[in-house]
Amino acid sequence: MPLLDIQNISIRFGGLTAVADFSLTMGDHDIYGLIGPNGAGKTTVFNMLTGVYTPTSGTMTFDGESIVGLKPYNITKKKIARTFQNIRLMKNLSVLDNVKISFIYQEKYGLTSAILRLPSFFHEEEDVQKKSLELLKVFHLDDKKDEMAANLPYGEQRRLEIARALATQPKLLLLDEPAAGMNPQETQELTELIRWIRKTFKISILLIEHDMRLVMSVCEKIVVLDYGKIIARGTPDEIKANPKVIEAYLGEEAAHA
Amino acid sequence: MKKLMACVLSLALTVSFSACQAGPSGSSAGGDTGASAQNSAASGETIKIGVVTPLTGQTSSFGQSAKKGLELLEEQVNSAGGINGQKVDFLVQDDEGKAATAVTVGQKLINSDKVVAIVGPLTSTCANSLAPICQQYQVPMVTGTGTNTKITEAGDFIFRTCFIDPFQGQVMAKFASEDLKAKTAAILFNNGDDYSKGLAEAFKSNFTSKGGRIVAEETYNTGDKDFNAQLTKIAPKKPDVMFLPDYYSTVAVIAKEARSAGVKATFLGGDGWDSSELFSIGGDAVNGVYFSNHYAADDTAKEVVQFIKDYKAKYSNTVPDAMAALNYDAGKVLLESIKKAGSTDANAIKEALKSYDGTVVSGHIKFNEKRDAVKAAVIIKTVDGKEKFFKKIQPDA
Amino acid sequence: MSLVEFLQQLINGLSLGSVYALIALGYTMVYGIIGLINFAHCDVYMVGAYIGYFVATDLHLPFVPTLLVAMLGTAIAGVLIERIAYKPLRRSTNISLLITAIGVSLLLENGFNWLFGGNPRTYPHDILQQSNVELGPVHSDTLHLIILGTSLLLMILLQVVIYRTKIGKAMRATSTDKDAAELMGINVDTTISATFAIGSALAGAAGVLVAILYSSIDPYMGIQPGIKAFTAAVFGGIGLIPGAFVGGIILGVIETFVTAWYSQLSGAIGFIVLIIILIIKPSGLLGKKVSEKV
Amino acid sequence: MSVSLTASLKKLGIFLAASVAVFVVFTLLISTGVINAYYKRILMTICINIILALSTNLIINFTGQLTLGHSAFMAIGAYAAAAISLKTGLPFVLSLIFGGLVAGLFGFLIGLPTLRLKGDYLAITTMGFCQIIVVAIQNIPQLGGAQGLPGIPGKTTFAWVFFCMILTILVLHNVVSSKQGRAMISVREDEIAAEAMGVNTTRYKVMAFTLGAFFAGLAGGLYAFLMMFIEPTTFNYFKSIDLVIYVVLGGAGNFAGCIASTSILTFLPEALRAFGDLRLVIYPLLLIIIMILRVKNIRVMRLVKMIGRHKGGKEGDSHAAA
Repeated sequence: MPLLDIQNISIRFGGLTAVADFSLTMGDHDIYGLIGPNGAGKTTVFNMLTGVYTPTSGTMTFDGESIVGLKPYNITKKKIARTFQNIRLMKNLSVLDNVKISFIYQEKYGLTSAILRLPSFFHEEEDVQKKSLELLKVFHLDDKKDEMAANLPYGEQRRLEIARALATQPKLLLLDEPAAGMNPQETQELTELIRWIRKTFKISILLIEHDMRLVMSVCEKIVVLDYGKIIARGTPDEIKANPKVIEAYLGEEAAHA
Repeated sequence: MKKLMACVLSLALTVSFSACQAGPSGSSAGGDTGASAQNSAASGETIKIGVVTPLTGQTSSFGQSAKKGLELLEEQVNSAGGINGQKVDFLVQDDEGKAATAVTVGQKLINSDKVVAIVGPLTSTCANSLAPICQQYQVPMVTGTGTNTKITEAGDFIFRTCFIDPFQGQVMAKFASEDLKAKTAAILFNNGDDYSKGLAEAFKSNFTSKGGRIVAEETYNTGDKDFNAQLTKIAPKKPDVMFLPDYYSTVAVIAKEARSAGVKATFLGGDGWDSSELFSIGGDAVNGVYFSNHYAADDTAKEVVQFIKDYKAKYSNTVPDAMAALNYDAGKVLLESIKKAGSTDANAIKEALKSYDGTVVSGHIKFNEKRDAVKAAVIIKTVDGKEKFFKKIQPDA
Repeated sequence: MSLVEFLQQLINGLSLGSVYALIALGYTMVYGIIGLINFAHCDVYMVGAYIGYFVATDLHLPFVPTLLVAMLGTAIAGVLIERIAYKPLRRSTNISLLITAIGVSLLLENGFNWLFGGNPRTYPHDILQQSNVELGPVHSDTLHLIILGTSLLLMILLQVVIYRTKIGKAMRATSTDKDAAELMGINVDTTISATFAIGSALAGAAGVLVAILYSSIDPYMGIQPGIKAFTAAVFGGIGLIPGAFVGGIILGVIETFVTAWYSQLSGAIGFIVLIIILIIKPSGLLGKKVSEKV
Repeated sequence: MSVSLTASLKKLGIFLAASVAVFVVFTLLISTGVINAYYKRILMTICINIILALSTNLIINFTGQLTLGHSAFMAIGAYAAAAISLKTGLPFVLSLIFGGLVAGLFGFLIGLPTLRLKGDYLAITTMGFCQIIVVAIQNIPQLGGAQGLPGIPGKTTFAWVFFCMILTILVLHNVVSSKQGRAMISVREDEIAAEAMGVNTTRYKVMAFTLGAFFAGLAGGLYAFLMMFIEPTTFNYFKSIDLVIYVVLGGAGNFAGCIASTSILTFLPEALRAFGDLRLVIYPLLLIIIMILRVKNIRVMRLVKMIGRHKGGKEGDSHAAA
């Protein structure tokens, strides 16, 4: 049984069909890439997958259960996590608190325990504190745990966003242009990081990215979207050789690659 | 940890800051009062009387009149040598027309300024809220305009020199059915105002018990200026009379709109109608109206004539309105009782008030066992832009 | 309810609604451009009525000059308020601006109460001759028709200003993105001042017209119509000029009919309707759903 | 932030000891007459306003939902507590709790549909709700209608308001420093991101609203038994606006600031009373000036922070490279 099975999802906004008949199947520990020119509908696919939009038609099953029509927070509970194209950290909160947000749904104690400070409160809070710090350590952010997220440099904000997404304990991680705005060295580090995340956390990753070097080097399979439709899918080498892709999107960049 | 400590600290600091203010602002409280107290002879002791009335906010116009009435009284009494050889000092405080503020300033007067008695509060709401406090501290309180029945129920230190809401409603209902021979009536009142609602309820029950029929009962809310929806509904029911228990600035607008909506009924009202501005706002629509009042400005009784003369002299020819007269009366009843008691002891004043029997601007006043004034009402008819005395109605024994 | 009564109530509703619409236009315009609930708008309306009062009683000017002087006066007042109180806070949170606007509102109300006393003043309503207009079995009067006409005219005029003129283009640009507008060479300060000037002039005109209609003024006269007009603006979709007009008219009509049916509700009905509408359509009647870009 | 049991207990102990100390000092000052009944009443009003402000603070500053109708819950609490005490003779403390619970229930019922509205739309809706409650009470003769409800026993004492305030501080402090509080803050910061991290934002918005309503109801009950007479217009949206002013001046999500600003702003009108009618002109003038200065001050702070960040950023970069 595949981890993620998307069959023919479409979405229309008014008269405009933003994404049509999108299908994708992912297994455990896959890293797939989703590429395409600006406005092709890549982020819209993410938004449907995470419940921000509900597809007009089509089915999406994750881990054997349908996730169509679920609220975003319920999809997170089903173990799909995401980052955002335009970083959406809690800017006025500390780095540590940003990660702790992701544990809220996993903590079981109720309002009464919180108000009366029952033992369960202390146990779970301690646990969350520990887990959050561990995660930050992995991402080399532990020495900045008390800094305000807004004050982090750009590359670290991206890293923190990934750490925060991982804290929700996903089986599938959706990364929306994680390399945007990074310099080549940072992108290189990111490439390593993505591979390392898959290995360490044993999860699948779906990646939207414009940086072809990154996509080609980490993704096992690539899906190409243009005007809301899939125009090609295959391994990086197949995609590189696909004339349709080159025509629609890669064109000159492929020449450079 | 730090946060919680900061909470405690900031609380302690701000509160002690407020406590430190106690001294100076407590002693400078007389700032509001008229200059008359100072320029009269400096005899040692003064009798401090608190006045609680709205000087700001949406009822401030009534409070300003009340203040003028009482300042006139203060001047008159002090130039005549004061009470029991002591000067009188009215300490006027603004209650903003709000219940909570009335209590706060009331306590300031009672606890910080140590007044011997309080005149006011002006509105029923404020009087209702301050009454239990005055009772608690055993400070006599005389309201000249708080017409809500429940005010004096707070205890035996609470007095009222005006009539209560039900009385005016009853007077007008009786007048409508007996004098005007009205069979049907419409009522349009302010649902959010205690005074308006109180009068309307009393009118309704009395009018129906006299065999009349209420054909329409409509309401509006404070601040409304457009009554066409209600009036359009009332007009086809052709009531003989329409009872409008509210203040002049509102009823004048209602009267105008009612006439253009085709309401032909005779308008009836309460003491809130009494104002010289009534005609300038309402124009022709407010002629031929009957309303109950405490006194008539064209009354020839010597108290009325004298009061109007003095008031005009002091305030550049302004004609006093009911608020000025009623609060003047409340102050006067209180001062005469203090004089009679011969001391400023609260219990002595209370007893003197209980047995008060005298004539003031708004007529003869005696308190009943509920400490409400028993006095006659007058019916005023408006003719050609003027208020004319029409009839006096004695209270039922 | 007979047909005649129904028609008369409809006319009553339209009349009341046109008053709301007239005040709501200025509210919504300021909101549309700078996103501020200008709580002081209804007090600028009061200031306009007072200016009109003094001009008409002390200078004995006729109606049109009175109206123009009041509009000029409130335009200046509006610009001053913006420059002194709002401008320093332009880049801070909405809620800080809201508090400041409330401060300005209280300042104007209490300031006028302190300066001119709380007594209602009779408005010189004879500067505009009013007469009843019979339309078959139903009736209205000239003043209501003038107010309805004025608000309709002003709505169209505002649309023209905002969509057909240079300053309108600057306003729209400022409303979309202040910084970008600045970079494109638009003088944001001037544009916002112009917005306040126009919005406040509208309030001034409304103040004079409504004061003539209801014959008296006092320092707190703006509170209730202000709330109603604001409700109307939100009802129609705040920030949209036609929304203010449509919202005002519909609110007036609904209020009138509900009041005629059960007047006990009159104080709350506007809000009840508003809440129902917003729950069904969270951005108001004419408002478009704006979904945040994710 | 420490989450251990012992540290937490120690903290609680110190806070309670400090509170009791403050209480003892004030009780002494009151009993010796240094604080007379007038100042005592202002003190009690301050405590009640602090409860109201902190509950508003939870909704506005922590959860980021602008409400202009919080006084409606105060009204509901006041009337519920007073009415049940008058009708059934329920003991004072139970009446207070009853008032809070009824208000909380209303908070829940109102919050559920309205909290999906945002910003100004939520503001006007809550304001409308407040007006509806006031008009509703005016139309219920059993509650005294527009004429008000007199004859409420004066059972609220300084000890009651003080310890109810301490209780409110403790409970709300515990809430905001728990996962529930973090969830509320995440709603304020970025609703979409919060949902993506598994936070059921509606649930926490309604929770904040309900809790806030409960404490406002509690404050309402205390107010009713202090005033002995209540009437509906006391609780109109002007009161709600006062509360918003308290919490905005208190600073974002800040307990101490909120308490300080509430105390000062409650006392300010009394201090200004010597100015007569002019005080109502001075008050808004001060408000505007404070708002402007506050922004200026924040800008200065931001500049300082920016310089600090510049330094910190450099260190961070070098570390990341290492």
